[in-house]
Amino acid sequence: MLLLLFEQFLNGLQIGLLLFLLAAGLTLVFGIMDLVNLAHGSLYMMGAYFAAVFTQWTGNFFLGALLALPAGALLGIIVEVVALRTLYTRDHLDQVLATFGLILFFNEFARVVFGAGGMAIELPSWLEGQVEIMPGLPYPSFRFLIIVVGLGCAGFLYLLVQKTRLGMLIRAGASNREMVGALGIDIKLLFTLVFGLGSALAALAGLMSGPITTVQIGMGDNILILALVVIVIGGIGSIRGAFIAAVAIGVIDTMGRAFLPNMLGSFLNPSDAGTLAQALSSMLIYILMAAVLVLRPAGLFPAPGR
Amino acid sequence: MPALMHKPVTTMIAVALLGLLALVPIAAEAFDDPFMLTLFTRIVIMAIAAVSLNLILGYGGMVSFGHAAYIGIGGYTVGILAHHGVHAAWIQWPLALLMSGLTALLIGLLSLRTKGIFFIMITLALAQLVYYLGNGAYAYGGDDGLTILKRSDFGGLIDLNHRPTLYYLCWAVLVAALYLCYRTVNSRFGMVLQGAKSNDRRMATIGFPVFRYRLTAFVIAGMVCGLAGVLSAAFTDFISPAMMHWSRSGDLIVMVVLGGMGSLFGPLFGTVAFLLLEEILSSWTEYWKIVFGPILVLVVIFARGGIDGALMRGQANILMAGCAGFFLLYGVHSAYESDWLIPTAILAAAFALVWLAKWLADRRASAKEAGHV
Amino acid sequence: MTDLLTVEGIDTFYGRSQVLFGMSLSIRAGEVVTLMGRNGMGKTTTIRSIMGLTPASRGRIGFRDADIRGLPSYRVAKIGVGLVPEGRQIFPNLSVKENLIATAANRNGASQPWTYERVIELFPRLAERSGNMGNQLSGGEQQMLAVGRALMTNPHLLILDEATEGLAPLIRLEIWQCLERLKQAGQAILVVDKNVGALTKLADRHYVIEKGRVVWQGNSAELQAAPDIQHRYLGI
Amino acid sequence: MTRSSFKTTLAILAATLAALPLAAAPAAAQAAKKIRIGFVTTLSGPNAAYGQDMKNAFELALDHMGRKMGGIPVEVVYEDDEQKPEVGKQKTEKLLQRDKVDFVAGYIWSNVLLASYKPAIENKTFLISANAGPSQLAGDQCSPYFFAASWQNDQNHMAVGELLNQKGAKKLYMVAPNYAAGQDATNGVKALFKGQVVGQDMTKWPDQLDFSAEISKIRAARPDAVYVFFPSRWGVQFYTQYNQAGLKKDIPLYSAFTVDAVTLKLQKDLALETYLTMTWGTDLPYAANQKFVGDFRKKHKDNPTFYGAQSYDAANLIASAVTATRGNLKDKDAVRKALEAAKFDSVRGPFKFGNNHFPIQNVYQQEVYKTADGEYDLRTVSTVLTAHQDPHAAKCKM
Repeated sequence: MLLLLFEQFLNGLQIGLLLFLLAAGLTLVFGIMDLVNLAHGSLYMMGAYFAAVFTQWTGNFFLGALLALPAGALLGIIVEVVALRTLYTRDHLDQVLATFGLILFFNEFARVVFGAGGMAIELPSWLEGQVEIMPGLPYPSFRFLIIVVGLGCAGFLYLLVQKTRLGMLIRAGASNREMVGALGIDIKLLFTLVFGLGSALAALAGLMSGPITTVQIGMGDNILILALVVIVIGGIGSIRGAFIAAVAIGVIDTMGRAFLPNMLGSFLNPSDAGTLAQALSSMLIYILMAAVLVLRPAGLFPAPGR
Repeated sequence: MPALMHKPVTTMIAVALLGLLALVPIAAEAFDDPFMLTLFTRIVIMAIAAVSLNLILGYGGMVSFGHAAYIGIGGYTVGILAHHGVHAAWIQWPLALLMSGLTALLIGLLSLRTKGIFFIMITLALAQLVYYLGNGAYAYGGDDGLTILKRSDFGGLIDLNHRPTLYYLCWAVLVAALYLCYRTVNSRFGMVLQGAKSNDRRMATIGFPVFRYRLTAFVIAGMVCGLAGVLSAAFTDFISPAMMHWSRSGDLIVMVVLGGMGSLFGPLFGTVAFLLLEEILSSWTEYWKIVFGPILVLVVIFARGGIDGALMRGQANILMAGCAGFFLLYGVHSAYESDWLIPTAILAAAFALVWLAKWLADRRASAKEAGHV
Repeated sequence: MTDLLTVEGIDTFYGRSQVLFGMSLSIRAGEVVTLMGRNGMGKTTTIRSIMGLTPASRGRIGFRDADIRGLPSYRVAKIGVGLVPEGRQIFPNLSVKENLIATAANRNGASQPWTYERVIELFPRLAERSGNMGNQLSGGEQQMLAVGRALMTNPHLLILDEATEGLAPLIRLEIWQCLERLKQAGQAILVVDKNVGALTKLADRHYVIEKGRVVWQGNSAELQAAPDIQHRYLGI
Repeated sequence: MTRSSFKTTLAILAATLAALPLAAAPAAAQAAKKIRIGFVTTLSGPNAAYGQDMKNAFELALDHMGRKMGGIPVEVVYEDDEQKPEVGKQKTEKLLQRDKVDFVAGYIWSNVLLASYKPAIENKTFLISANAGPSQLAGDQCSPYFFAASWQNDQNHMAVGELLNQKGAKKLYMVAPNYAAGQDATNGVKALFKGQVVGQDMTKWPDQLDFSAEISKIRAARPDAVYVFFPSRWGVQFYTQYNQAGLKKDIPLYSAFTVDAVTLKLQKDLALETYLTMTWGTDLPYAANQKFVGDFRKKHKDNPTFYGAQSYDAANLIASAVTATRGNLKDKDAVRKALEAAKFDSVRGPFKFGNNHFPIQNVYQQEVYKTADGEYDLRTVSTVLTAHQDPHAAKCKM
């Protein structure tokens, strides 16, 4: 039982870290540029497609991933320069409308270019297997890799944002972009770079989730809502908040699915418990978000200066 | 009448549009095209929902990302009652309004303390709960939905099975919703609402209970939208959780923003443009979204404030050019399908529009010259 | 043409309303110049126009032989204009040290550029707060930080907009003393302030503006000799 | 608009106007009588591949008939339901009201079909489902104007239950999405399975992407067999994750609708050695099937899916009724009788309708194998249920 509990915790952690990869880019772009980018999910999808194509082309998942990241960043930069740059000063809803248009475009675009059937990302065989984390607990190698990459990425982002000059400028830009410009920093370029970074993170999330969830048209649409939930719970613009919220959501959602039926079964009759547990576990994330927002209307870690 | 007076162009076009909408059943009869009536019934119902959303979104600054939930609540109330053999509209309709009002009250109580994106997301979360409730309601079909075998019964007064009757009922509700919105916005209540949108703290210090005002508006909007749900149930004879999915709420926001939020007729323009474009583009190609998506982006970039904004600022030339481009595509497309008369007429119309757009642009340019020198 | 900055007849609009009507001024290297006038007369707008934050729509703004009107603000800053803005605008989510080094650069090619250590030396108070976040500082500390932040870009011209507004007299004095030291070091400064007493001691020349144009200019002695100007345009 | 772009527009306009008569000419000549069929399926979004497959198969059937039914030319209007019930309904109404079709066919999804059902029935237009077979329509909501050329939802799942018995499974773990078809699926299996269900998870629908929690529970429960129902991409996801967890070699996987020609391109090895049931397979030895599969492969360089096979049957079913009534589609009773007789060569071999207009047919066990050229395909192993009728037929008063 304890082993199962631990295994389910790992499952939750892994889902949470995958969500974090997606949410980090979103919160960076939202928090710093004040841009609601619904097309973040499309960049996630395109990143996954890039990885699938490049993996097929090079025959190696890691080479494919290595190519997909700059491709994702480049695509993001193109989108930013062509469509989104003019929208920074606009109302959030204008941004919603425009990026909604981009979602429609990218979904059809992917269908035209990559076909309707979806793609699989082939993993090297050692990643298809399991690693024995503890005696009696084999864990899928690739999921373990997700945990490693997720934690690594969180560390990288922490160092980048907290310890480098670029990170200082990013944070400064988040609180007062006009002043950053008046001190001699090309804010347009900075924003384009940040958007590229966010897109690369989205692509990373896409290519890490591709091998377990397959690469499909519209794969970014539903998960985008989850990522929005994460950044709202965490507090807009806060990488730390996004990390904590993502892991919390991953773990709570997984634990709910894993143990709610049994828990409810102990004081309800089985069929009622089943129905209730299913309904509850579907709603759990939303209940969590509603509760957090009722208690803390600006999320757990509201960024200062906003 | 401040909200109407300063933009007569919009009002004229909107009244003309409402008039045209009133003629739809006659046109459908004349052209022997009953589908036209079906299409426009859906458009009118969605327009009611969009108008209700605009009341809180456009005027109150409350971006509800869960507005489709009320369509669902209204529809489900009717559907569930019908499922249990209660068909009397006198019971169904008020109860549906009550239910959607209560839901709005609950959602509003929980969400109105938050602002901005947080408000957007909490309304989404609460609407998702309603969605999953519908999904899990196996007694009423779960995600398969529920077929309504018999439409609401007005005791012989109004026959909802008669399609033009149903259409005119929807049309009347739309006009009533617009009127309600107009009256609300221009009342003291509406002024406070709009004042709170730009600066809620000031309104609060002046002594207005902003929260209560907002909650009231939220509930009114929910009830009007619930009515749209009731009409939708009557029109489609079918309810399913799909009508409450978050993407439907997103569509509603898109319609309002496309048309121009915070303008009385914006949502009407937006809904008509959105659904007509969808219908027409999708009849040309399965890849229609590859055209539709960029159109939305272009509208945002070039027509600030949506269609209504463009009209108001006298950017009629941009709209005209847009329409002309559309007609041009339409003409070329239909040239492959029907004989010469129709495409020629369409292309001639496109030509006329381009000319008109140019004329308007020139006039605007010369007016600008005159004004600045 | 030994002028560092030349502003010639600029018009600036906020939306449809015009704020500057043919505003002109000039600053030579090493000079301290003030811009005075009542509230709402266009002082801050002049500075925003120079910085490219609110671009002027007509006229010429020259800086070291380059025409900078219409350049984005970061280009103006890069040419060597350092801004200490109205309201200080410290980055609240950066520490004191980060505020100073985030945008640091050696723009005038000084052989002994401003460094973190030198700024701390200038404002010893900041040393003890170096780990604090920008929003945890007092108003005076924020003002010092803002001056330090601008100095860290090693500008040819330092612009201070209402640098002493709302500060305690002692802190004010400290700021004036600091400006005095900068002047001695040959730093060109444009000051916007209302404190005529302190400014006549510090500055070489003065511009008085009303309704978006210069109505009086002269040196400190001339200004002190013209109480009617002070009274009419500055409300003293 | 600048002057030059205005001139360009003018030039384009002029050119188009000049080209019009040329483009319009071929459309002018139109024949008098036609059989019109509306076909509603999903042609956009993540599941567009299935709609395309259905369209391809339907077109192939028309090609095989020389695009004529009983000597009368056929015209088909395809519509995209976007997998949304209200869009499907609107498209159906467009077909009924504007295109005035004689038959509507297609429909992948139960909820789209259920939304579109009433308008078609009330219009007294025959509705032929080429995939969805919800229990409501097989039971108390059955209609003289509705026919399912596919199956009733429960049939394939019941076959899994029977297959589990045949393989001697005693302890079963079930996972299916938490929606109506998922409920039908688990109930279908339970209807015939004689062993014990040791665990059952209903996953969040439609946005659950990750099944790690469920898979961990399966591992902990140690069942003899696992049954899953996950159509289209969810099937790929589950199979991938089940394999990555290393369970595939330990606990045999049973499923229905989870592997098809589209998902197989992604599932590949993962689908080997799993137990599947279906009412049709590419290798069924009937002449009609061989012709269909052979020509489909030739034309599209690909295997048809069961969605396609059912669409092919739907086309032939309609053709049989048109032929039998000699094109007199006004006589609804005669058309119905002809449809009920189902006098066509089904790709599934023995095929007849029960009282509720759902097929009475065989259900086969299928398995995935690797072909000589390294591709993957499904083949039929055995007949699990013979001439099977769904359990809801009794509730239909027809």
